[in-house]
Amino acid sequence: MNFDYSEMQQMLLDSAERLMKERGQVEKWRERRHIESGLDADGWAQFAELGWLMLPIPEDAGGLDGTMEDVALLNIALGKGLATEPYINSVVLSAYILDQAGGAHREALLGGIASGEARVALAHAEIGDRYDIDTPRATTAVHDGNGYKIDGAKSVIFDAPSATHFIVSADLADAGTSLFVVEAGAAGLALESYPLVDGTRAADLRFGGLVVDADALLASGAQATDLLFAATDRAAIAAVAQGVGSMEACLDLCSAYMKERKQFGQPIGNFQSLQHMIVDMLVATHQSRSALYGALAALDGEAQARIRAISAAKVVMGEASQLVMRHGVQIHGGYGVTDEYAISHHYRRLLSLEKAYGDIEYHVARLAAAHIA
Amino acid sequence: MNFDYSEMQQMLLDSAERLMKERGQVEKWRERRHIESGLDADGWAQFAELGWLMLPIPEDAGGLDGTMEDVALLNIALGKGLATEPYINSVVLSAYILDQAGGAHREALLGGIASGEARVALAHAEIGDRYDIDTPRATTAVHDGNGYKIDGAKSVIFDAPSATHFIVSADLADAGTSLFVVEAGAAGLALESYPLVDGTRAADLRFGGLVVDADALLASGAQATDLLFAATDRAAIAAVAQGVGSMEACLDLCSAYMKERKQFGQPIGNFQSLQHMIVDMLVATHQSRSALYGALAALDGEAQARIRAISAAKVVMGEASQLVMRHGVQIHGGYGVTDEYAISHHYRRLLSLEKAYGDIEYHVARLAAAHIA
Amino acid sequence: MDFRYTPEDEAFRQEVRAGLRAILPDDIRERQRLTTTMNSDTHDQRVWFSLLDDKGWSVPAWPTEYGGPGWSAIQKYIFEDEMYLASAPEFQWTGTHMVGPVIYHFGDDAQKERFLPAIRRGDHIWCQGFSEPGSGSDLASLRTHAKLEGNKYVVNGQKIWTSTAYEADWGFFLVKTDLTVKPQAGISFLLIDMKSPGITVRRIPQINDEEHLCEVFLDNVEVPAENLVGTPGKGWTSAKFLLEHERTSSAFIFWNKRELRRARMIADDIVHDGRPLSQSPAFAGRLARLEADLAALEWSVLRVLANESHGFDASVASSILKLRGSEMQQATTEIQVDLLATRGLRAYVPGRDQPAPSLPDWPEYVPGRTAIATIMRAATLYGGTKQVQKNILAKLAFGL
Amino acid sequence: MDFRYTPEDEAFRQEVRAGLRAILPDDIRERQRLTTTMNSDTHDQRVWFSLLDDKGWSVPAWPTEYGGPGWSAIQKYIFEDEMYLASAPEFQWTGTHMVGPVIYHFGDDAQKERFLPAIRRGDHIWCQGFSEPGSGSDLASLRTHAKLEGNKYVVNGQKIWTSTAYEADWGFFLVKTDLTVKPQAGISFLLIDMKSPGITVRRIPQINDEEHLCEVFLDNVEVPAENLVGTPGKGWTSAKFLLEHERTSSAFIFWNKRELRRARMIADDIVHDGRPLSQSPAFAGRLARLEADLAALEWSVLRVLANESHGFDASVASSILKLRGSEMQQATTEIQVDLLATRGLRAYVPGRDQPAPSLPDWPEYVPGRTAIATIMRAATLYGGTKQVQKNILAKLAFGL
Repeated sequence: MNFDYSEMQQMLLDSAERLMKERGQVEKWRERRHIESGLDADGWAQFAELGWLMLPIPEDAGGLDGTMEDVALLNIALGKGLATEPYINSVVLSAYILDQAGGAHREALLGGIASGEARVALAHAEIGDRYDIDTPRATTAVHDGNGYKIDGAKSVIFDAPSATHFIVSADLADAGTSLFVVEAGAAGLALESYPLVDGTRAADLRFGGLVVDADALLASGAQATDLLFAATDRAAIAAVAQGVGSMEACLDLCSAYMKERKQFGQPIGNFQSLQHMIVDMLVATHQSRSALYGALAALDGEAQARIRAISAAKVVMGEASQLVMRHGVQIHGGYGVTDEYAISHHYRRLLSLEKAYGDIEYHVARLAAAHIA
Repeated sequence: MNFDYSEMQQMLLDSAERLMKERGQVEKWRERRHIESGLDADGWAQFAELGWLMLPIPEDAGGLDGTMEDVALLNIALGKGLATEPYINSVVLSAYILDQAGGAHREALLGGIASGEARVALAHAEIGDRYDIDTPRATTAVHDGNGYKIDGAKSVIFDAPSATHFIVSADLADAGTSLFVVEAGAAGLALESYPLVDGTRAADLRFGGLVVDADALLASGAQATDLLFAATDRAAIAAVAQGVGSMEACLDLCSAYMKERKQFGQPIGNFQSLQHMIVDMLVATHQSRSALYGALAALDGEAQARIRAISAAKVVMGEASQLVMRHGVQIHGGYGVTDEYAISHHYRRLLSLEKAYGDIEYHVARLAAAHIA
Repeated sequence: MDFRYTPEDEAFRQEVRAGLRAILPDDIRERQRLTTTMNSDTHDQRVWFSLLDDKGWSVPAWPTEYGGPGWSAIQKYIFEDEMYLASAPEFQWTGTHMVGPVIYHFGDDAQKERFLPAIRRGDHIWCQGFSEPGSGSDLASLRTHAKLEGNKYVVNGQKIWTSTAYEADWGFFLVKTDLTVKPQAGISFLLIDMKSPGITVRRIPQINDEEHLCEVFLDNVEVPAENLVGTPGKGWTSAKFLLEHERTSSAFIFWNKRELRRARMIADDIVHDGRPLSQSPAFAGRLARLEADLAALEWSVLRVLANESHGFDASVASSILKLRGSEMQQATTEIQVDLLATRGLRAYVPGRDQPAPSLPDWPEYVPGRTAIATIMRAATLYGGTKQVQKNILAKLAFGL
Repeated sequence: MDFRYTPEDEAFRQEVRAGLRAILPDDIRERQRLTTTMNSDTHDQRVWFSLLDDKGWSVPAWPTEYGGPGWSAIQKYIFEDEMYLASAPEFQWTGTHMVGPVIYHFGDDAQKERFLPAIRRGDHIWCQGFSEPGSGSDLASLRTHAKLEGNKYVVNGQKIWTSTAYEADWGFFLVKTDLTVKPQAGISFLLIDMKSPGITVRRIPQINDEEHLCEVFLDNVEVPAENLVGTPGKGWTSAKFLLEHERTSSAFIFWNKRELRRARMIADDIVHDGRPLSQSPAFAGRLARLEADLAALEWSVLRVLANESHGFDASVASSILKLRGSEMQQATTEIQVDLLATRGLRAYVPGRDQPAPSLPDWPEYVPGRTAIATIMRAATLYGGTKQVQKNILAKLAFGL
């Protein structure tokens, strides 16, 4: 068992911390979020340049074949720097599905992701869902000539406005839930885009007789849902990592504020009640990083143990993030609820990370169910 | 709406506070709990003398016809004084059933309760129960000559060792759950007695061919379960009241200790963290008294509103009691976990009051179900 | 002791309910019902106040000589409860609950005549200028200075967290009129026309995309000396009166009840796994606990209103209301966000012309929930942070 | 970074598991499995230590020169994990984890020869005499005094919270040997034979009916000067070493895992409404959250053991273990009490000859649960209260 960074990890972290420090300043963040698609093209190009986009991509598809540990470390740095790029959705989640599913699109799309040209968003969630993965889809696909015709709608698809491609789940007669690659500009696809509270973008998607080729089909039935589960678990790990990074940033912000802000003639950091609050934040943050390590350790192990460890990490991070973001604002007093202080942006980002890829309630239930199964 | 005490209530409270102050001293309490039956006969005689035992008994049965408000006020004082007498079980719960059921035993037993000669305990709970009220009883009653023959067992019957009579629930063929009056010394009744953590006593009961007269039957079917619900609700209110009293005593104990105990060269009451702890205790205690008033207001109103108000009070008091007893011990440091400091006795009493007549989980579920019904 | 409403109380409730239903315009009610912002629409407030004033109901807490209806504490409680149940716009507190009582208590006749009717009719929107950048919870360290020159004060300084300043007609300010005495002693209570030259208002962008809080810069603002309320240098007394006068409003009991009702409505509406979320054990349990806590809070409010007399310290009790009230404002709105799951992440720029979401899974209650829950973090900050409140309570209740 | 156990680790685990199974007597295991007290039976501890020592496993943390097995940190972790899984009696920490390391680190050769083997074999039960009535969390204010007279110290004073003192063979005490210097400087670390004349032990009746904590009165107790460990006046250094030496034990990770297993076992066993409580949503949710918290705690322990190096302060990390470990000890036992409902209220006078309950709804796991949960309130008190721990962390981690 070894908790130290490899040379490659150290380089990765150094580059990430450098770039994030520069980009993560609250003024820049406040500008960036007004970009209509949610994606800062220059920033994304830098991600590509630094090799981050090829990190988890297999070597044979032009990637670095990095481990989830590498991915987690990078995402801690991204969280610290309030990065809102579609890294998790495209590079972690969708790339995993594309790699595992194989097929005609694998090499091209993975290559595109690695180079930064392609951004793939998973379009699975539908009206009435609550983090459902294996419930039947209302979106349908039917055979149509040599390909398929897709009809239906998707709801709150993260990072959709900046995506070049979607992995769309749909019910295919006799085959069950199936996954298709769909290009963002395809005829018959309409997006209604909107910003999320953390400055990222999402969209609702409608498919009206959208036609794809036969080789757009990635997987069906149990294979498809297994892929969705496994990929979402990886996304959840990356979200936990970003949460850890964001919380670690909150500790720095609060510690600095407590030393600088004066009330009643002394720095507020002298007050025991605030000291204990920041200590509670520290403990919660530390535990979240530990739980993240536990999830990484279990990722390739036995299925129930993996589910328990990953859900445990998401629960611990989720609970921690609520404590940290609320205490963080409280420590900042009125300034904490302004858009002008960085703490409020971490608040919104943590709110989003808690809800992404399964919220606390979802993962508590999943963890509990793993004992009954 | 009027929150002030009537003259009678003020007299009641004055007498209660006088007696409780004298009896509630921790040394006396520590002696009293070694009495084998759990009942201090002298103390019970004083309760009788002061009229407390006749408080809720109807006038026509020799009582004072007091309101539940009167009963609640008295029980706040009893809780403050760590009284562990079977007041709730006998004078509040069982007397209510006896009164409402009417019948041959009503006058004599109510009179006995009022004078202090009779103590009646409800023997309803059975193996496998969890505060069940209307689930079928495994204990059976069958017609036997002019009376009934009872067989079965009861589990954790509060105050049983000092009871002179029991109200026993049993399944009577065709009539459903039925309530019978059984004398404590009856042939065919065996008790296994034991102390509880709060110094009171309970017992497991076994009935082996126990025979009662026809007039021992108090109620059957829906009437019986309605009575059980209504009587248990009153007991729950009284338990909330005792909890409020006990918590109010904890506040006094902690406030005094914080002023007297020195660490690091100053009274520990100077430390902001402890100040905020006792304030949290105060808030919880205050809210519990308020919730108690809400329960009293709803007692005679519409059924769902009554259930919601009483369960709300038990939940608020239960949560508050856990906070108060835990903080209370924590404030006392090591002394808090000794038998020699009063706070540890309130800890145990509050533990018991939270679990009596429905614990937090039970009342949360009941409150939630009241919205679905 | 009798905790029941009297038949007269019940009759009063019916009368108020019918009266409100008769005068509340549909469009105002609908905007309030679907509000996406913390504060009710200012135009609606003005209209609604004049309608209420026609009925003599706009200032329930005021003495009858200044236009109050002469209701008992419980009647006022019932009235406000019904106001929220009717989805009426919320009171603009600064006028009716804050500066109004200060004026009729400390002001002179001219001030009463000039300001009270306008407040009662909703003609004037008021803002409060107490906090300054260097003094949040610590009001004694104020620096804004008003220098008497002839029959006017010349005011210089800066205020912050002044809600609504950008659309207020008038502001009441704490200013230092005497720099020679110890901090609290030299403070005065000054009414300032917000259109006065020298006033600059900067709206502060908030965590929830609103810009309701403001900074107010005062640069040689000239204020007639007659606008000083009470004795010069005794502004602290007026401020304390104002802060303590409304002993129960900081519980936000009606607001909290409304938001818990809203949470339950949302939980009833969202169906998952074949049942409404209100019946899923996790949410049903959370809702039940919130209901229990809120019932306790409501009775804590009633205890203060009914002037409970035995062993009861009303200052302690109302500090408890402030603490629990603000925590409940957070809890009742947080559960709404959790109920919405990822849909709650959608950002809406709040405002009157909020576009309705288009797909069927965007019901009308979605917009505003997260924005309001998020700004609710301020509930444990303004009027003295939660930590300061606890310090005060430790002293008040235990002498610590 | 690699978070998996190596194949060698797994093989070691199997070896330890088999070894423990082979030597642990059935009756000792059963008493431990059904324990109703916080501390394992002292007689069982002595027997078990000698059996472990035969295998060379009784002091896993000691250097090999003093009889330790020379295991890596992860191996020691696995060993302790397996000890708890096997229901072996718990270590008597005072000897192996506290005074032992102080003696081999600061003691002279004579002390090492005299005391270490006896600790290793379990011959000596030790108790700790640090706290005094006036100084709980504040050790600098000690008053117990040891005066050097010839070649012996004469000790007078009083200690409190001295667990096991009534049955201990030896005690290690912090005493003042120099009254002329500032508080912390004059403290020495003294080993005292508990059978010495002048020692009176009073067992303190506890909240849970145990009497494990004691007061120790020292009245002209004569102690050979050779029993002073390290430099006179430097006892504070030894005490600090002792308190900081075991960086992970205060997480009570194995204890906590065992108690959560026990809670789950109880929840599986109690059936209500046709299903085990482990499947009722309220308890299933609580158990899941506890499992999540405990997983985090376990990995926090491993991070310290594996000497994580980057941006990681081991002192901060181990203070976090102490805080969370004690909270988890409370949480994992509180849920057991809640699972038992009214049955958990039954009081048992704890001890070895605990009568088994007679009715079928009194399973063997009932006795002891509430007693242990109740005394667990002490977990956030001893070794510096939770509040003091937080003060320390604020300073350590943030320089506040």
